[in-house]
Amino acid sequence: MPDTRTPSSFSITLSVNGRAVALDVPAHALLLDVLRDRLGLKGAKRSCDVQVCGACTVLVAGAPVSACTYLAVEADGLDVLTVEGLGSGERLDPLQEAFIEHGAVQCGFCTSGMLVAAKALLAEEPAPAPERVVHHLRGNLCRCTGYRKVVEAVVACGRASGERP
Amino acid sequence: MLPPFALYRPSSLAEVADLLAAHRRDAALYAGGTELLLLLKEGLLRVQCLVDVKRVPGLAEIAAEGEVLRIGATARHRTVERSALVRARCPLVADVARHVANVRVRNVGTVGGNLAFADPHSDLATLYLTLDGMVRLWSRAGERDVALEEFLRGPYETAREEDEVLTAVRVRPWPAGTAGVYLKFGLYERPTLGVALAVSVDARGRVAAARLAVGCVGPRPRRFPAVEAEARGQTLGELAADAERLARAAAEGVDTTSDTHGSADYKRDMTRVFVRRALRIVAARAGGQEPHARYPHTIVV
Amino acid sequence: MHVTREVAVAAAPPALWALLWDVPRMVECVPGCVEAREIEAHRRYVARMQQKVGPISLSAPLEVHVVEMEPERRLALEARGRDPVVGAEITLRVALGIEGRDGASLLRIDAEGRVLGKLGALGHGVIQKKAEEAVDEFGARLRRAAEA
Amino acid sequence: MSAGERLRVVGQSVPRIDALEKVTGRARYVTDLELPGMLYAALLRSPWAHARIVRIDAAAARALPGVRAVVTGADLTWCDPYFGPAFRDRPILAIDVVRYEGEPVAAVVAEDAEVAARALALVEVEYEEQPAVTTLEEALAPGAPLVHTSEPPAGHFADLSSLRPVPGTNICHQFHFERGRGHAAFAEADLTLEDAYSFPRVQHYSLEPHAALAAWDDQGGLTVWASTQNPYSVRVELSKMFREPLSRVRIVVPFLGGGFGGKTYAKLEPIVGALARITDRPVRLALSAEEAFRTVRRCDARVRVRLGLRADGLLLAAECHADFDLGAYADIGPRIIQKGTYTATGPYRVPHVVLHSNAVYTNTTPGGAFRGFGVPQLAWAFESLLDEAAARLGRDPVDVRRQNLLAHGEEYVPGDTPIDGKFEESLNRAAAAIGWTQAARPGRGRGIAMMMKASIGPTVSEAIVRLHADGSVTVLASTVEMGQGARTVMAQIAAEVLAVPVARVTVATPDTAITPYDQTTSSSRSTTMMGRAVYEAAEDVRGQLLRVAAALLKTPAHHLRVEDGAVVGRRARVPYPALLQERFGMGGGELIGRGIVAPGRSAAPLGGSTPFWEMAVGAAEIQLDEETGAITVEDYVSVADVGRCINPLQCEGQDEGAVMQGLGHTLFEEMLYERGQLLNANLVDYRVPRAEDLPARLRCEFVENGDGCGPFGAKGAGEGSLVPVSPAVGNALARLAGVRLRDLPLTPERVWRALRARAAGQSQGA
Repeated sequence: MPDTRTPSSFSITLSVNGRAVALDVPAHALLLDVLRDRLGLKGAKRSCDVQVCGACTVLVAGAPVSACTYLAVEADGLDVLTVEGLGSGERLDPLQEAFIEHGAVQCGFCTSGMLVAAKALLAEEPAPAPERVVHHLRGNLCRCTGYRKVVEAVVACGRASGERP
Repeated sequence: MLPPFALYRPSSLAEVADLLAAHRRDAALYAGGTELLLLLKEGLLRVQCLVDVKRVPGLAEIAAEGEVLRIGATARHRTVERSALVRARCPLVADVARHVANVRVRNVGTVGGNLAFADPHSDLATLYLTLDGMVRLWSRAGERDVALEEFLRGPYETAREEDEVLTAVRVRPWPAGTAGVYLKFGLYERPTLGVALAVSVDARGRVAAARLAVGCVGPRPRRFPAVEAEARGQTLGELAADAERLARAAAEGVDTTSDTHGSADYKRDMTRVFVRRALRIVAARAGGQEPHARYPHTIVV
Repeated sequence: MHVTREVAVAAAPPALWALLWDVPRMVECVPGCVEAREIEAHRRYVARMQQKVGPISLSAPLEVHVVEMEPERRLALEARGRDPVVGAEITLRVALGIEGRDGASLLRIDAEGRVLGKLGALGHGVIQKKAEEAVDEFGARLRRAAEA
Repeated sequence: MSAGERLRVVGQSVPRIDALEKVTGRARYVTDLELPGMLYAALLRSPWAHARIVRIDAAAARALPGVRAVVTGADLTWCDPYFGPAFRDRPILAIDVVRYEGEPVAAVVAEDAEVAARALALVEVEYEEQPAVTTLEEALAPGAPLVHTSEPPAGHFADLSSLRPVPGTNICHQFHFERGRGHAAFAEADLTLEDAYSFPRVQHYSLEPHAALAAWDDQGGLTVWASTQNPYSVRVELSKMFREPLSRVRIVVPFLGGGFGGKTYAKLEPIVGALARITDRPVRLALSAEEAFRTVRRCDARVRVRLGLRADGLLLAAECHADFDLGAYADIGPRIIQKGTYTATGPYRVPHVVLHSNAVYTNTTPGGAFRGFGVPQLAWAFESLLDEAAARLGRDPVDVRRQNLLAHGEEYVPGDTPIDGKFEESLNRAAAAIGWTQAARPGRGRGIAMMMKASIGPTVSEAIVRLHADGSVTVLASTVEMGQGARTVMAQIAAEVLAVPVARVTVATPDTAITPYDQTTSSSRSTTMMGRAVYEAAEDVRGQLLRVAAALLKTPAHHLRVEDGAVVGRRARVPYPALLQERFGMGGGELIGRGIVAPGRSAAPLGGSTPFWEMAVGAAEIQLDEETGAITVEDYVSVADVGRCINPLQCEGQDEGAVMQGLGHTLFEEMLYERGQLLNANLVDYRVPRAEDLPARLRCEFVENGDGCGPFGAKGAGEGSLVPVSPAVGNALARLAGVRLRDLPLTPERVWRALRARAAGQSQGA
């Protein structure tokens, strides 16, 4: 709930990767800086800073947003998913495994955003065709892979999840 | 990062008006923020506070008012894309929403923000012109409806006064039996050119009404009444055959600007090319066929 | 940006020339100029310019230097300034040529300028359009002032 | 290791050893690092392309709470503030004069990034504009204003010791090379043709903008965590600037978020080193993407080529004159103009050659290394004109290329490495794969192009391999992991030689205090040169193991071999831990192997022979919308002669990425300047290739004849596939629509203008 003091700082509660976090944040705080500098979640990265490259993609209430241009206060009371919430060493998300298997990771700076964006797509369309993946990833830039293996990994992961009950 | 500001979250239009009156130029209206936050980040705009209109009830609603479809100013592009009502009344509005910027901007950006920012490259402004878009502006002094063509004055300039809030846009769905198309051509984040065309056919198979708008090439999108008039009365076959001539007429009348997206004369010739293509596609669609037109770096909706 | 225009003015060169040096009336003619003051006659002036490019308002103090002066025939000035809020450096070079034509004058305007910094880069296309409108407006206001 | 033995790990697409960290978001880049007491720096940049600094007033900025220092060029007298690998011409902060729009003029250091940004706006700088030159034409015009008025001191590279600036001009270096009878040979040519081409200013746009974090310790030692591709070159620069011995300057390089050459040689390390010294606290500077556009770019170029052929299609003579625009500071530009022009004639035999190139200063963002290193600029011109020559002779462009290819083992230039690839195999495979001999579908056009590039010589790579008491292995190598998969390749090489699983091999983070000397991670050299050093270091350890086992088993070492973490004889198997126990008489201890690869100087024109020739072929099938001029690549085949893929999936990733990066400068990318001001330094107006630009069919294939000087016959493959993209697409357009464009990128509007000019020409019966 917004703080009654001057409306330039707010007490917010975020559920980040399933963990409730209560924070006081200034109104102008960007979600990317709160995640990285306050919560130590360094997976999302700042690159283009103008909502084009997707390296800062996180999910808020299941929807991909550009954390670099999204006020932290807007996520109050909502679920935030970052790449750190996808899976870890012991139990990886099928997308993470598919990215490794298909060679869809090179420098890794765009990978967090790609994975989180693909996660949202598969939640909406379990087995997307390549054109659908390409359309969805229009806002995720990569300079290393040339995209082919990224699209293949997402399509393969979608098809595989289709087979799983 | 952003320069500091206060954030007000009024829950009524009256509260919004008070805040605008109190802070005047030091306040900026804020909904999705996809354009506003960039201006603040780049240091091009300095404000003391943002007035968040997302908690004003009803501003995000999409509802039918008789024949007209009202889209609330804070409706997000993603909501318009998925709205069954929009798909039922104006299917092209739903489909074009799917091609605005990228999925993240569509999840956050709003229809009202897009129109109020008046970027000459806006897809919505061009399309809504063919749906007789009417923008509703609210202020303490009352409400007024402004035709979209008058509302959009020039690059980033609209008829909105400092104390007014854009609360909704009303579009008039095309009559039954209307075929439409939106073509978007360009390499960059923002299109070099956008063409919206709707053609309604009467019982005798002749064009009853044509609505043609071209955007992105000049300071603001515009309709082409002269070309629309010439299309009226033609059969679909005649329309397809006459497409080049009509497109040439549109190109002669268009006001184009040179910028990093292309030179003025290139945009003029592209107006000719894509108006003709739009006419041919719509003529086919009105005849029940889908021409499967595919052109490099062009989105055909 | 770079704009050139020609304006026919129903006033003889001497009258037009005198108008050009009449600071208060020139403030009226130059779109976006909100104030101007003479520092050193025919040589140095200071002015303040305000322009709105969409939601962005530019406001900058300008130092104006007269770089060329041929009474009743030619005047060229350079102006420089900076808007610290928007972080824009502004430079202008305006050359005015007067040609007497049977009792009236033909005024040639050659305006060249740059807006450096973020606004100049991001607003590149818009600034050129605005400059053209401003020069046209300047010509119109000057003609009205000269013929009044 | 005899080459005949079946390879266990090399040649397999083992998963990247850094993949897990990267898919879980745990991988750390410089911009993610924090140190206790760390301050944040921000740079104030000049809006002018060329201006004298009259006055800087930082009082208000210094007074802002939280600001620890505001530094300008005048505050750097305590160190040598100039750096640069060829010329030490680049100041940490502008001193008296700014030479390009965006050049750093002042630095603010504050407790947090917000205060630093706010303080920047309070620094007042008065400039006096100077005449600027922002194009090659302006910079080379007689009497043009000079970007540098005095000649700066030479940098620290042996092969660049003979820098030849032209006094009184903006030319800071020239390269000239002739073979055979030069100009005279053109007299015997049956066909002579000539044309001029231009290559645009493009930016690397690594997803990670440059970043650096510096901290001085109490003993006067400096550590810099930097996003650099050559920590050892940066160490030399900082040692000279801060007058510290090399042993007290430490460069640590975590993962890079992409480099592509843009992170070679010193960039931010000098400024953060200086700021950390002034504030006596750790200082981190992370650039924005817009600032990266004002830090480095590819050197644009205009290239005039003249070809002389015999009627039967044989290449007789070639003349190339290239002017490279290095921007305001030379960086490694002087070596680029040499390397790019040296192989201007590509993989073809041309008996008579005259090559000349100039490195030219202009008042724009400094140019630097970018994948291809000058070769894309020359290949665009040469491969386009070669297609024109084939057309004039009425010959198939593939045949004309095949007929002129250098043969395996043939001498390219006296003193340099003979040709180490069977180039015809690559050409034939690419032509077959694109269906060259079958007609293309209507509206589709095909084009082909080749490239050849020398790598760096003289060159040095050193590695250490440590075999631990439990039989696991650590590789110490300074090769930087910037996405190309170098760590995985080094792990595979060590694992293969020592017969241990890749999972038991770790590759240390490059750290000049720990990992031994390596010249650079660039020029496609790491798999080959560092790979050989790791191979030799692992061989060293293997030899020690065999000697210990031979003594233990009283059998000659050559009767023994290593297998599954043990030394194996006819009747015995001794696991490594047991051998170490034997060697050290206790549970601890480790075997240390050393590998040094340094082919050194040679008579080759560039000072050292290329260790290998990088060669690739590109074949493109495009669709053209004749009305809009818009091109899409529908089918693309890249074939690279790589000797051996250590990791095939990673090689494919390199080439798919290279092709798409090449598509960038072919169809979309160009930094737009207007009278010295950069207009599109942001991703909204600078178009980087997206997923939707992926050709419907993209195939990257490899010729593996094991004929490279690298481990297991490998050669370098990091840059080749990028180069042929623009000439292949340009040739496809020419053959499809009869228009020869000479300036990249082939934007729709440029193609549209050429098509209209052609139509106008035809209508006048030209």
